[in-house]
Amino acid sequence: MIWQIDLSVLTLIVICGFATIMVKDLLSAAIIFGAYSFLMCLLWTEMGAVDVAFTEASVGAGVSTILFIATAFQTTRKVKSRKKGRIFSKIVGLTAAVIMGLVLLAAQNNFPGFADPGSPASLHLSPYYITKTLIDTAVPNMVTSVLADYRGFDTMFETAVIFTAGLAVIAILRRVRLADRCDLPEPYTISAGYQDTIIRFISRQLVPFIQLFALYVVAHGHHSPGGGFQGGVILGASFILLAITYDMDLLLRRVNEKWSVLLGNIGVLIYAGIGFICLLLGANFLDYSILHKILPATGPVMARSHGMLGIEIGVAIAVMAIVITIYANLASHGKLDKGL
Amino acid sequence: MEYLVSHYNYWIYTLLMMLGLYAMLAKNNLVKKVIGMSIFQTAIIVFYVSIGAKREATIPIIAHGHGSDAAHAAIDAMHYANPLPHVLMLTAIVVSVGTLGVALAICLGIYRRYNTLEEDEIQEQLQ
Amino acid sequence: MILYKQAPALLVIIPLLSALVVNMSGWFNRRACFPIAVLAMAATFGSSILTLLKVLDAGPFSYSLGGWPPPFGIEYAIDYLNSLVLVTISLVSLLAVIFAKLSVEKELPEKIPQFYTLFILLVTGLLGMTVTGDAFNLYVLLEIAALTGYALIALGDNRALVASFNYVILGTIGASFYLLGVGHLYIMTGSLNMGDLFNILPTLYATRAVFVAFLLVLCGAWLKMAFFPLHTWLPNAYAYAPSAASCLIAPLVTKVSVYVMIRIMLSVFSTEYVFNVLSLSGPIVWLAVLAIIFGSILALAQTDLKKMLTYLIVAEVGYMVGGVWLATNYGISGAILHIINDALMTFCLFVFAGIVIYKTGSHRLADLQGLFRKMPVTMTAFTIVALSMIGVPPTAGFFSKWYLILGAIAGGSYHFMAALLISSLVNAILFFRIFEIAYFEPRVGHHVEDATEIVVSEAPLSMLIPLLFTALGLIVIGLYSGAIVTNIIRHSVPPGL
Amino acid sequence: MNILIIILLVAGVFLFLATTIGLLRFPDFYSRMHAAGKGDTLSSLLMLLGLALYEFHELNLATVLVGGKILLITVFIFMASPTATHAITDAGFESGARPWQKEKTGEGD
Repeated sequence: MIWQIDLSVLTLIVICGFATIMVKDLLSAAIIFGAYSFLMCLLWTEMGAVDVAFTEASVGAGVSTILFIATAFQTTRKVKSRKKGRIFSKIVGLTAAVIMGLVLLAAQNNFPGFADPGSPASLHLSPYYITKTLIDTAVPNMVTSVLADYRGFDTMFETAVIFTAGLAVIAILRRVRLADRCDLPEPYTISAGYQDTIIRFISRQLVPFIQLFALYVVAHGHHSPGGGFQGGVILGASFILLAITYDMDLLLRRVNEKWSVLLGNIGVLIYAGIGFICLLLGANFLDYSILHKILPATGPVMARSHGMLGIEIGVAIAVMAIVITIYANLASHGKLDKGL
Repeated sequence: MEYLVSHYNYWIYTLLMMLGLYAMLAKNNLVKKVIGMSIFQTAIIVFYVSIGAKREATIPIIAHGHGSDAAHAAIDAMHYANPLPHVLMLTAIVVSVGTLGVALAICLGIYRRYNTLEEDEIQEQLQ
Repeated sequence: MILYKQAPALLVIIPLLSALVVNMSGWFNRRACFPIAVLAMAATFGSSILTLLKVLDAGPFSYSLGGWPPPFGIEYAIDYLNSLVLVTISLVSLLAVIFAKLSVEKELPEKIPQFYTLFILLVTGLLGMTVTGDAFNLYVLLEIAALTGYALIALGDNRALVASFNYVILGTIGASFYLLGVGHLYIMTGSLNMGDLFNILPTLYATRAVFVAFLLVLCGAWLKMAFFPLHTWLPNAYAYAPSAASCLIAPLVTKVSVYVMIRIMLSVFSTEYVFNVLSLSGPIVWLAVLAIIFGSILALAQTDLKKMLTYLIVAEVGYMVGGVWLATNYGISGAILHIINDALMTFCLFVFAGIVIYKTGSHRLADLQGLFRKMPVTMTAFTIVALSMIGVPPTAGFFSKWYLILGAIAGGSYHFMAALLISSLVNAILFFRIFEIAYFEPRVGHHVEDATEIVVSEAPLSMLIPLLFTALGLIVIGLYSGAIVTNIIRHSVPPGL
Repeated sequence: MNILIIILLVAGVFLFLATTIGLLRFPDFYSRMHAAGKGDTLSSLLMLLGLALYEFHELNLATVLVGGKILLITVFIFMASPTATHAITDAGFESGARPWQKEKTGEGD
């Protein structure tokens, strides 16, 4: 924890934030937002939150940016500048922001100092997790053990949120009938894909390694930063890379729409199903320790570890499938035939 | 100086939140509003992660946790950062990317029907 | 026995698993979606009844998920208040899914599986928000309910997308405020469990950070429930949503947010803090008065049936928020009773609007002419709901209003009482105007631009059943509201008021 | 050993600085991409090598694993970064960015 680094990164973050809001081109805004996310990721690594930083790197800087870019390509890059008008909403926005800022500042006198080891948050619940994680679950990465076990119920719904988002995107955008298709000129449809041998060759070589790395992240989440969510996003991103360098058809030949939604479904089902098996075996929902009754040669502690691995795999499958689904729908205006 | 060092990142998260809120309410372009929403949510994540930071503590992964006898070694809670806010923020990041996807999908849907992303032009067409 | 023991977990797991099953079966056979959804909602209703019985039997209890004791793990805290709200939610969603069948087939023929999946996920989110005892878990479930809500609203007609976008922006601000408030509580106490917070907080009542935390959580809940100055997203979003979706969203989402507010006020903070340490009651009751009057007057100005109903929701939210902040025993009881009554009444009104749209294809008030002749059963049920909304004695609406007025008198807030009476008067004018149109004006030929004459006749059975059931339910609850208050609600109001 | 590491890191930082200056000061799209592509790749390579050497300082399983991972990252960057530069430059060419020429001043972007 070096506060000089912290402060300079934070300053850069604020500059990036202002630039994202001010710039008049959505593509630039998306790219600056990617830089903003990377700086965030740096900040969090510096604060010791490696798992959060990893997630932000894969989600904020990776997937969010590509979703923004897909939207900008399918709509328009230009942001029209308004010299007059909208004074009312500007005043509303400014007042709301200033009031909120003042209220939040007013509270900060009472906060414990930044990174204070004696703050209530460091003394009340967290020592239990830090000291008990190895004894209770045999997982050295506390973030994984709290995420998947102590607070596993939150994580189940987190997966359900992602699944919901995928379904929502399908429900809003997917166009099945031809009559639904819009008459708008479609600005940046690249029908045959972007033909470039170098890019195609390199990304074809890289994709297997990216996927291998994603599997490593999922499997090694117990011992190092990472886990189902980050691994799933990286897996999804590898497919998106294929879709960008080749074309949408190639992606959909490998993971078609039905299968990607079903995979998302199966991922959540693995999670909820493991919890439900615990319930059937007589313990509370998501109490993995009871799984030692059906897993061979494991005690209750190792059963928790294995249960967590199981749900991480479920999360990875669900997240991968849903990221692909959201991208495919956004990038092709819901037609899933061609697109970015 | 002491106060500055112990509170600066609370101020900066407040600044980011104000920025995001202003963009969400005042910007005319829908995608800009969505970007404001993302900034707003990341600002909250900065706040939570700041709660979890601890001076002279390392990342929340127990070193040498592989061996079987490691479980019996005494672990001092002061040596590791607080894992709970990190867990909460993993969930919050996931939620924010879900919201982002849905919001962008709605933007695309609006563009498909009104052929613009500017709020005032949409309002004109609605009249 | 395992059912009885695990009923609280099943409440959330059954809908979650069945949403997945509905989605999967939807890709193979979309006809299968509806029966599975009905079965799931019925099972959920069953387990909510089991939970209520268990509470009545043995008092409040807690269920720790993952087997971790609270505050380390996540806990479900079930008491009198939320078991009652759970039964209401699951009952309304069961009836709404029955209603949805024909409406969805007509309005969204291609998106049937997605509709049912999102529908059940929304119910999951609402049930989870109600039952949970963990402040952060509530946020995650709030977001599930919100995301499904955005999608379901966006499925409506063209204007729905814009309304939904506004809802996304304001809903996200609301949820983020809630999350930030929880963060403030966490930095001050280090805990996330509601019961644990309740025990730690009293020593911190004097600090400004806890006050800001309370304000943030309150503002978040208000944005979600569309309390008066923050209501701007609601009318368009609910009016342009598909009718099957608005039947579920309109009665439940705002009520559950009111419940969340009560929950935070009573079981994270305490009445001592909320009413005595802070002196916010006066201004908030005034805001509620404004909400009631504003909502009623704007409802009177509408020419669109669904728009009118949405402004009535804004007024009703004013009833409940005002009732809670009266800081009297009767006021809180009245507000809790009104959550249930209003959920049923709003459901009934939106089902009526759905039937009218299904049958006539229009939602303008002027197009209701002659409907008494054409669909007598529907209109009879509608009459009962209207009387309940106005507050005529044997119906449920009367009793909750009665408790609210008693609370206003006990708290000395006569302006709130006046607002309630004015709102009743406005409701009377509003509904009698509809009766006048529907009863006395003959049904002249249809819309000019309509080429094919639509034969308006009695609504189909699957739509009538929920309508009639709720209308009867309103009378039954009205008759038994004394029993409900003394046996259930009285226990959930903290002593000392 | 330490001196080598320091030299690698300082060289990396210097090249990064040069890249940034080039990105800001060069007259047109292509020369800027040239600065960004080459300088960026080489400087991250140098710095990562320095870090890997630092990890190999004492040899045991853990440090070898970490150092090996850093070396793998360099391989990855060596493949991905030039490809990205190529993609951007090609896209600029497709969309008609004209190279800067000495005679016609002010022609570039």
